[in-house]
Parts: sequence; structure tokens; C-alpha cells
Amino acid sequence: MNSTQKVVKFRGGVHPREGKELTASRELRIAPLLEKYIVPIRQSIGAPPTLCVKKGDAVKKGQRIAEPGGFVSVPLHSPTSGTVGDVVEIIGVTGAAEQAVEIIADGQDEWGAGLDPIPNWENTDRELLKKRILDAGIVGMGGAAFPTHVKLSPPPEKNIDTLIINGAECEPYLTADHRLMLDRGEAALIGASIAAKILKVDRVFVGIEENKPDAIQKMTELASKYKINVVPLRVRYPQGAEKQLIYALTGRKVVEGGLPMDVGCVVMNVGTAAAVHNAVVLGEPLIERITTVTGSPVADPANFLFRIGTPIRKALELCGGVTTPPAKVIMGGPMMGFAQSNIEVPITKNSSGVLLMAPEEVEQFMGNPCIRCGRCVAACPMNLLIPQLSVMVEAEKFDMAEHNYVMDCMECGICAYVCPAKRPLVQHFRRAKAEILAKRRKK
Amino acid sequence: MDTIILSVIVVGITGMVLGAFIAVAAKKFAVELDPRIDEVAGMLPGANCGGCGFAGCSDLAKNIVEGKAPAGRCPVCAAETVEKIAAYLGQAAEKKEKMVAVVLCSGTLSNSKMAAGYNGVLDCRSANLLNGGGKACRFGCIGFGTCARTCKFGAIEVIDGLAVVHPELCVGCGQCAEICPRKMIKLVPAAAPVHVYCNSLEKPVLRRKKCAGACISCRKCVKAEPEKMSSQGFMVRVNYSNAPDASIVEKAQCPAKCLLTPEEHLKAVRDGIKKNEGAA
Amino acid sequence: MSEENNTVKLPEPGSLIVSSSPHLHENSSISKIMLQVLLCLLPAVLAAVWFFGLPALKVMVYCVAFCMLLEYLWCRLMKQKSTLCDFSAAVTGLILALNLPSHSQWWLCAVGSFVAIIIAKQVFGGLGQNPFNPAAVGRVALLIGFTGPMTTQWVAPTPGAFVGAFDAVTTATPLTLAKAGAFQATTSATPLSVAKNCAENVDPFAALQTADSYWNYFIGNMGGSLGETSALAILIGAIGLLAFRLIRWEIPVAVLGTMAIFTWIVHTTSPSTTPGPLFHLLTGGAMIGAFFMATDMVTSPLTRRGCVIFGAGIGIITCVIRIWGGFPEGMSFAIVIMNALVPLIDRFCFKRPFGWTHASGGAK
Amino acid sequence: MSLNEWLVITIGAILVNNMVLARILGICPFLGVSKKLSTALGMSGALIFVMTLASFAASVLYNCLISVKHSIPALGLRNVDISFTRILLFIVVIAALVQLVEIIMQKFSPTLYGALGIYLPLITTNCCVLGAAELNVNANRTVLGSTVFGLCSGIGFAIAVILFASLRERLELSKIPRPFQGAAIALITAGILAMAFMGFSGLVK
Repeated sequence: MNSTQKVVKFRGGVHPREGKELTASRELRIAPLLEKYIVPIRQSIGAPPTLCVKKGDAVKKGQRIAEPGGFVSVPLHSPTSGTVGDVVEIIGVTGAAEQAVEIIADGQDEWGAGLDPIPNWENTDRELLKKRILDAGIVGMGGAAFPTHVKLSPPPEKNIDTLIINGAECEPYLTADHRLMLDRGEAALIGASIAAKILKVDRVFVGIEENKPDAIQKMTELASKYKINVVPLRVRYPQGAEKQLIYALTGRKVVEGGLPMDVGCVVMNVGTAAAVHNAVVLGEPLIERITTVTGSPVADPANFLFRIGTPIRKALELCGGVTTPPAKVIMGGPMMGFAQSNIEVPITKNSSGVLLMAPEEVEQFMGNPCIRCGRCVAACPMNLLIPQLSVMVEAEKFDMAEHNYVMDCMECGICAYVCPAKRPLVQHFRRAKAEILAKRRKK
Repeated sequence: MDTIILSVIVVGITGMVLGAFIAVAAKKFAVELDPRIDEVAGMLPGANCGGCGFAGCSDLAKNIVEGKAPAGRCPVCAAETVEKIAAYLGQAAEKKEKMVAVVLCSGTLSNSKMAAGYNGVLDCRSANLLNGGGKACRFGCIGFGTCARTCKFGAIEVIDGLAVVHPELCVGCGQCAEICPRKMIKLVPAAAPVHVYCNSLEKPVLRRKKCAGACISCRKCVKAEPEKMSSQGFMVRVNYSNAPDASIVEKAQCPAKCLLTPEEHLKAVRDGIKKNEGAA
Repeated sequence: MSEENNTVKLPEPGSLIVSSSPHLHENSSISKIMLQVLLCLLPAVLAAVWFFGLPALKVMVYCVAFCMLLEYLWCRLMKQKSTLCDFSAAVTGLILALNLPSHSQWWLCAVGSFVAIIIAKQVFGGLGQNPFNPAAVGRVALLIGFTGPMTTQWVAPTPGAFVGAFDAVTTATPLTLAKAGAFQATTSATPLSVAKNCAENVDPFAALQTADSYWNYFIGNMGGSLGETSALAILIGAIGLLAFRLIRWEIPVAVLGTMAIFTWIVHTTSPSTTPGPLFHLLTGGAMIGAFFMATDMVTSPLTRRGCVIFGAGIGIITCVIRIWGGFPEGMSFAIVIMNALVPLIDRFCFKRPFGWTHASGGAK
Repeated sequence: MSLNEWLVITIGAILVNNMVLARILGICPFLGVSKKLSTALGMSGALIFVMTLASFAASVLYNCLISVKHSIPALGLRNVDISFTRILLFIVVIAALVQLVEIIMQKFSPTLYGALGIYLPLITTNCCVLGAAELNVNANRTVLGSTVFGLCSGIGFAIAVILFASLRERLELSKIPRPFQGAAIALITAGILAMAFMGFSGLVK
């Protein structure tokens, strides 16, 4: 235990209203079994998996229903026992159409013959553990959904010396990781130890923002058993962003276009660490996750343990519906989450929250001109010259924007948050990044 | 008189000396340039629309002269111009058909059902990354007019949230088809008199829920002219390699009012607004 | 299950708004910023009314009204949504007014407002797009076009005498001013013009540099444009600007610092050329220029380093014009010239993204 | 010459009587090549070069050939004044110089040549090059003084055009009302810039 780890301040950042009090102190609830789950087939970055069951097949809980489509890809598992339904086209989290498979529950919720628990993982071969993490279909549960086994397989020339477990949860409103650390802290720490063993690192940090003192205390107590340091972090969005977190904890800067492993770090969400524990010690694939359902219109906001594939509609029903009609339903946190056009969208492996916002809380983006007040420049954690970038994108000068490092934008949303002109900056930059990537691919 | 003589001498000598200098320099630093490039560039339209894929008309001229591009590469040129260029360069001109762009969609705001309110950049390509704007149909025109802003010839107009191509202004450069994020602007032979104004691949029941102007796939038109219409899955299209004439509108009696000539389509779109205003 | 469904209220389909993240916004807006600037200008306005009486108020009302009227007319003409509500025109008008002599005629205000709002701002596309500070351009245009009314018709301050000040308007000729008698040479013209006129004398600035006169300069008891006189009032407003996070402190510090250093060097090497640094900081448009005009968000650089260069440039150009140039005051010229340099400054004070190294940047 | 006179020549040519912003000479290349900073830089370089050389050549020509009274006994000419031909001769010299620059540039920097386009030949008859030569004659400068004046006028042009180009690059990105797009806004910007430069008036007499 060592909480005297020196923490470096990263540049910029903001402190939006937290909204975490809605759910932070409420007990974790376990969602009841549904009649039908809609499981999106592609739930991670990388190659989409291929379905290995047909309509009408009987499946057990935790049975593999899709095979990985490549190295950067993970298998998919049935959230419950039942039969496979149609493959349907749904509107996914990002608003694009995607494929999903329906699983019709039989109500038995029987585990299939899946993965064997490996209780004495300390003495197990590292490759075997890695394979287990792949087989369990674990992806980064903080947001990016990057396959965890890939993260844990750095090329041999990269000298990894630090594992960082991200419990910062800097997104306002979300408390899923907070609840997880309080209720399943030990699992997360064991998962972290497993990952540390796979990576052969001794230095493991758990970074937690100071606005969660109970989680810090709990984790510090638990961590004394393991060789893990719990480090309180400054409350500052985007403390949980990978590059900023690494900088805060180690003082190392990930170069532009680089990966954390370039500076000897691997960053893992606490939820992912807990999932690693479940996969290895309990032999359970990733079929459920803790998700915050919150926002002022929600009648009874709380954290839930949802099966993957639960539609937002069902999640809201469990919360007692809404008290006032919301203006926005957001999958994820308010800073980086995606606004949804309908409530049939299912919860996926990286859905950390479902946030509803009342009409009076929603401020509309406007096409106002930039007044170059420079607040975004002061707040941008990536040090970008946003006023210039945004006018370049508006004038569709994407080459110019590329030269001005628009590709370094991580879409944290701080610029649009502070903008007094309410310019849709993140949308501009997403567009620019998409256009530039398309152009690069063409070449 | 003296003054004149001396002036002439001085100016003349200075001129000659400098002239000699330039002549030497021109010889020494001579750069070969093909004069045909300028000639060809002069024959091209000079709109620099980029429809040919090169950086402007003079770049295309350079490539035509160097044989890297065919004389008819310019999509805007009239056939005579292409022939003229080919004749100038001593090449045989290939025949090309005049193409125009067409937006195969009837999804005006009056016709469309909205899936959600859209709040953001009013640009199709930006909107496409964000739930595709507000309209429920995911195949139709987004309607923020990125194509209209791209068109160098002012041939596209956004009426009631639907882009409409004016065929008489369109030169068929294809820039709009390129920029449309839904890739739903098609280049079709200008000779085709009618189009099916719906781009949806969904089941007709679903698409009618989302858009009052959608094709219902009744295939009346296909039955009327089986050779000249084509249907794939639920999508009905004019067979552009063997296009029907305008009389098919009469014959087919399209119940969804989807099979129309461009003029009728334009009128229908304009009437849609009026009807809406009347209702409001 | 279905019974439960009926009792639970869920969002209506089609009622939701989709937009890009983020979904939270800080509580700020353009109009709020502009109102805060107006609030910060209040001390200067009050000081101007205190020293120059109701005519000063008249000038300010004229300028603000003309600016807002022109903005409104332009929006009508261009068939745009009216941008009156963002109050940027009011800010421009008020700053312009503070740059005018107290007894300016209405037409002077009108011409200045026209140049500021139409020529310097709206033809460039309106708020946020103008490369030059509208008020500074307005003042520069008036200085060049109407040099007489702008540089010679100063009226002595009459602290607290609101109505008496009106009399001065009706008889505002140099003769009557001289007849009033109570004025000294320093107050019938701006101290800067005096400094210029006496530059040939051996020790011409002794009268200008007494402790008393410095105190007068500081509180604003001297001739000059409405907002130029009271350094105290501007400083109070500046505290507000900094507290509201409306300006970057680098710019005023750089402007005033450079002016102080520059004039100190010139003054010590050749005392008969110019008065000392304190004189320069407290007189003329130094204060209002440094705090309210140079710091205009739209026309100043984005980076800290850029702001320092920008401010230093303004300081140097101002001093050069003041000491050696033909005009007594160079602040607004300097601001406009440096405004023109802002795109270049922004280009060369480029910020590297977080994590940028020479290795990664060079490899690109 | 004294230091003061050199100051008058340099500061005067660069700031106070700036070729473009105060004398309003050379507006054609000023507006023509200022769309992009890179071409503005190229044009500035070319113009500084041409102006320095042209001022030098013209001054030499004027001092040695044109301003002296000629007597050629062989032709029976005595004390003939041909100074009225100076504009003619200046143009010939400048044109030849520009041709030379053009030929060399086409050889060694075809991209810059392409970017400058029509404006390079336009220097030939450019008023600011000819103006510099004429101003030198009017001010009775020595050859060295003329060359420095030419150089500084060129630098003054360069400052103006580079400033202007960077401004126009920013204007390119802003939403200027339709009627003012293009040359209109460029001229308005140039006017405001010229107004600001008038602040320097009185620095040197």
C-alpha cells in the first residue's frame, strides 16, 4: 500500500457538475431475467466476429455464439439459456445500422459446459491465462471496447513496467465503476493481479478520483493484500482518459499517434479487471456488466447488473420509467456518450451508463460563429488550437486541419463544453477525422 | 534633331545589349514545354470542377496531351468539344452519352416521419456520422444540401428537405454523387425520361411507415414494361440501359406516385410544401 | 409483465434529440460575456460622466445607439437573424465612445460607428470573423479623417459639474476654454500633446511630472478622451475582466510592461525626448487600450506566447508613434497593426499537441 | 551620408512611405499573389530582388548615362540632354531584369513559377519598381542610396504583402457576405491596413 505516489497535473481539463449523487450511494441491483435479449454481434474494435449458431438453435448461458474474426476480435457468448432467434438489423449505439442476434430466454438460465475455473491462477501458464481472457470475450469496458487479450500481448520489444487500473470514472453522472469498486473491489484487484502476472509487471496502480473517498478507502484496505498501489487522483475531467491518466501517475507522455505500451504502460478499466477475475477464477465469460441508469427524469436511478443485450427500454422499466419526458437518452456518460434516437438500443460490453436528460438540462448546439475567446484552448487536454481547427473544418479544409493535428483530438468534449457560442465542435472534429481517415485509406 | 539621334542611339544600344543578355539566358536555362497543353486547356470548360479526377482543367489538359487520360475524360464537355480535342491531338474520339445526376428519393420533410430531433451541424456528411439526421428512413436523402453546396453549376436545389437535381443545369460531373454520404445520387443517362424516386431497400411496409412518398414495390410499372424496368429485392428501378419512354407513367399508374418524370417530381415536391403550409 | 408496462412511463419514440457529445455545457454564452464586458466598462463610464459631465454621457449614448442601429439595419439588409441580442455592438459602441473627446458631435459618433460596425466588422462576416478590432478601426478612421476634432478640441474636466459641463458644449471653442482661466496648459490639451509640443525645451516635462499631476492622471483629472483619462476606473474594470476570465492577463501585462521598459530606456538615455514611463502608462489610451481593446478576444492571438508577442508589439509601436511619430497617441494604430499580425503570430506560436515530441513530429 | 539620412531612407521606405500602403503602388501583385502565404513569400523575394537590382541598374544608368550632358564630336553632337528618355530606359532595364528572373525561376523553381503565374511578367511594367527608380531620381540619391532605397522598398512591399496574405488566409476561412467576397474584402482589408500604417506618418519627414 502506498498512497503517497506523486501525482502530476495534466494540462487543461474541466470540472463539470458531477451528478453522481443520484446513484453513488444506492445499492447495486441485479436485473431480472428478460424474455428476449438482442445481442449486437460486433461489440469490439477490430474484425467483427462471425456467428456460429443458427436460428432455432438451443443455447446455454455462456455458450459461444460467435467466433472471433481475427486476432483483434473476441468471441460472443449467449447471455442466458434459450433459443437463437432472428438476426436483425438494429440501430446501434452510434446511430449506424448494425447486425444483432436475438436470444429468446427459456427462463432456466442454465450455464452451459463452458470454461473451467482456474482458481490457482498464480501457478498457471501465462499463455493459458491469456487464452482464457480471449475465450471469455473480454474487451475494455470503459468505453473503447478494445479486446483485452490484445492489450495484454504487447510486442516483446516493448518493455512494459506499469499496469494502471483505471477507476477514475471522470465522466459525470456515472457511478458504475464506483459501485463496482465498493461491491466487487476484491474481484477487480485479483483481476489486476492476473493481468500483472500476464504482463510480468510489479508496479500496479489503481487510480481513483478523490470524489470517491469511500472507494479509495475500501480499495486501499483490500489492496494491502496484493502488491497494488491505490492512488487518489485530482477530480478533473478527463482524468480517466488513457494518456492523461498515464501522465498523472507516471509523468510519462504518450507521443501523438502512440500507444500506452510505447511508454511501458498498460491501462485497464476496473470493470475489465473484475471481468478478468470472473473469467479466470470463476470461469464465467463476459455476459453481464454493471451499468448506471441515471438522470433527473429517471424515477428510480441505480446501478444494475445487466446482461449484455438488454434494451434500454427494459432498463428504464426496471427503474420505474421516467417522471418527465426526457429530451435525450444517452448511452455512456454526458461528455462522450452517444445520444440515442430510440430506446430499443441494447446494452453492450462497453455501455457504462444510460443517462436521461430533461429538456431543461439540454442545451442546444448552435451555429454561432467562433468568437475566439480561447476557453477551449485553455481547457483542451491535448493542447489543440480549437478555434482555428473548427473554422478549417467548417470551411472543409481537411488538409489544413490535418496539419493542425486534428487527428490528435480524442473527442473528450471539453471544448464544446466550455464553448460560450455553443458550437458543435466535437461533431466537426469527428467529421474531419472521418474524412481524413477515408482519404488515407484511399491512398 | 541632335537629341533625337542621340536618344535613339542610347536607347537602341541599351536595348540591344539587354536583348542579347536575355537571349543567352533563355538559351542557357531553356525549359521544354508542350504548347499543346495550353491549347487543350483552352478547349476545356475551365470550371475546374474536378469531375475528371484531376486537379482542375489545366491538369487534365496536361494528362490528355501526355496520353494519360482519354480526350473524353471531362464529364462536362459537350461531344463536339471532345471531338475537337481529339481531332487536335490526332486521336479518335469515343462516343459518350450525356449523363445527369438524379436524387432517387421522395423524402421531403412533408413526407418523412422523423425518428428524432437532430441538433448539430447542418451538413449531410456530419449528420451521417450522427444517426443520419432526423429522418426515419436510412436510405433516403438527408437533406442538408452538401451536394447543393458542392455543385459548381448550381444544379441542385434543396426543397423541403430534399435535394432535387435540375437536369437542364446538370452537366453530369458526378461531384454530388461522390460527396453524398449515402451514395444515393446516381448518374443516369440524360435521355431517360422517368425515374423511380425511392432508394429504400427495406420492406415496403416498413418504409411506408417512415415515408409517405416511398415506393410500395407493387411492380405495376414492371408489369407494364417488363423489359424497361428492373426490380431487385424490394427495390424497383428504371432499367437505364434500356430506358422506357415517358408514356410508362400513364401505363403504370404508379399508386405511390413514385414513378415520375423529373418535372413532375419537382412539381410534386413543391406542391408538398404548399399542402403543408395549407394544413398549418 | 404487460400490465406493468402500461403503468411505467417511457420516452415517446420520435421525441428524443440526437446530437453529438458532449451533452453537458458550461453555463456561458456570448451575450453573457458581452454583458460582463459592459459591466467591467461601467467604472470607466462613471468616471467619464463624473469628469466630463452630461456631454460625455451624450457621446456614449450616441455611439451605442448608432452601433446597435447599424447592426440591426445590416442584419435586416442581409436578411439574417438579428445579432443585437449578443450585445457585441453595444460593447463596440461603448469602447468607441470612450475613445472620443467628450464634446464630440453626433456626426462624429455616427461616422465612427459606421466604420466600426459596418466596415470593420460586418463586411467581414460579423462577430468573430473580423480580423481588426472594430472600435480601434473606428477611432483610427476618425483620427485620420477628422484630425482636428479628434486631437485639438479637448475640454477640461469639470469633476462633478454635470450641468456646467453642458454650458461648455454650447460654447466649445478654444477661446472660451482659455477664458475660463482655471485651466492650466496641461488640462486644455491632453498631457501627451503638451509633451509633444514642448519636446524642444531643455526640461520640458517638469510640469507634467510632479506628484500632483501624476495623481491627477491616475484618477483621471485631465483632458483626453472619455475613457482614456481615468486609469483608476480602467483598473477597477480590469479586475472585473480578470475575475470573469474574459481576458488573458498576458496581453495587458505585455503591453504595459513593454511600454514602461521602452520609455524608461528612451527617457534615461535622453530625458528631453520623452517623459518617464509612469507618465506614459497613466496618460492617453494606454490603460483602456491594454485592458479593453488589445484584449478583444476575436482579434488577439490564441496562445499565451502569442499574446506576449502581440502585447509587446503593441507596446513598442505605441511608444514609437508617441515619441517620434506625427500623432500624439499611437495606441489604436498599434492595435490595428498588431491585429493584422495575429494570423502570423498564431501560425508561428503553434502549439504542439500533448505528447508531441521532436521525434514523433519529425517522423511525420 | 549621416546615420540620420540612412534612417530616413530605410524607415521611410519600409514603414512611413510604404510602397503599397502609403504610396499605393504595386497594387496588382499585392492583390494578386496574396491569396496564399507561400506565393506571397515567393513574390516578395522576387520583388525584393528585382527592385534592388533595378534601382541599382537604373541609378547607375541615370548617373552615368542619362543625366550627363553628352557631347560626341564625331557625330557633331554637343551638350545634348537626353534625361527625358529615362522612363523609357528604366522600363527597358526593368523588363530585361524581370525576364532574366523569370527564365531562371522557370528553370530552378517551376512550382513557384506556376504559382506566381501572370504576376511575374507583370513586375515588368510594375509601377512600384519603376516608382522606386523614379523616386531615386527625384530625391537625387547616390547609387548606394538608390540601391538601399530599392531594397527597403522591396522589404516594405514584402512586409505589406506577407501581412496581407496571412490575413487573407484567415479571411478565406470566415463567412464573408456574398457581395464582399474576393477582391472587395481584400481591398477593404488593404484599406484598413493602410489606415493603420498612416499612424507612422511623421516618423520621418
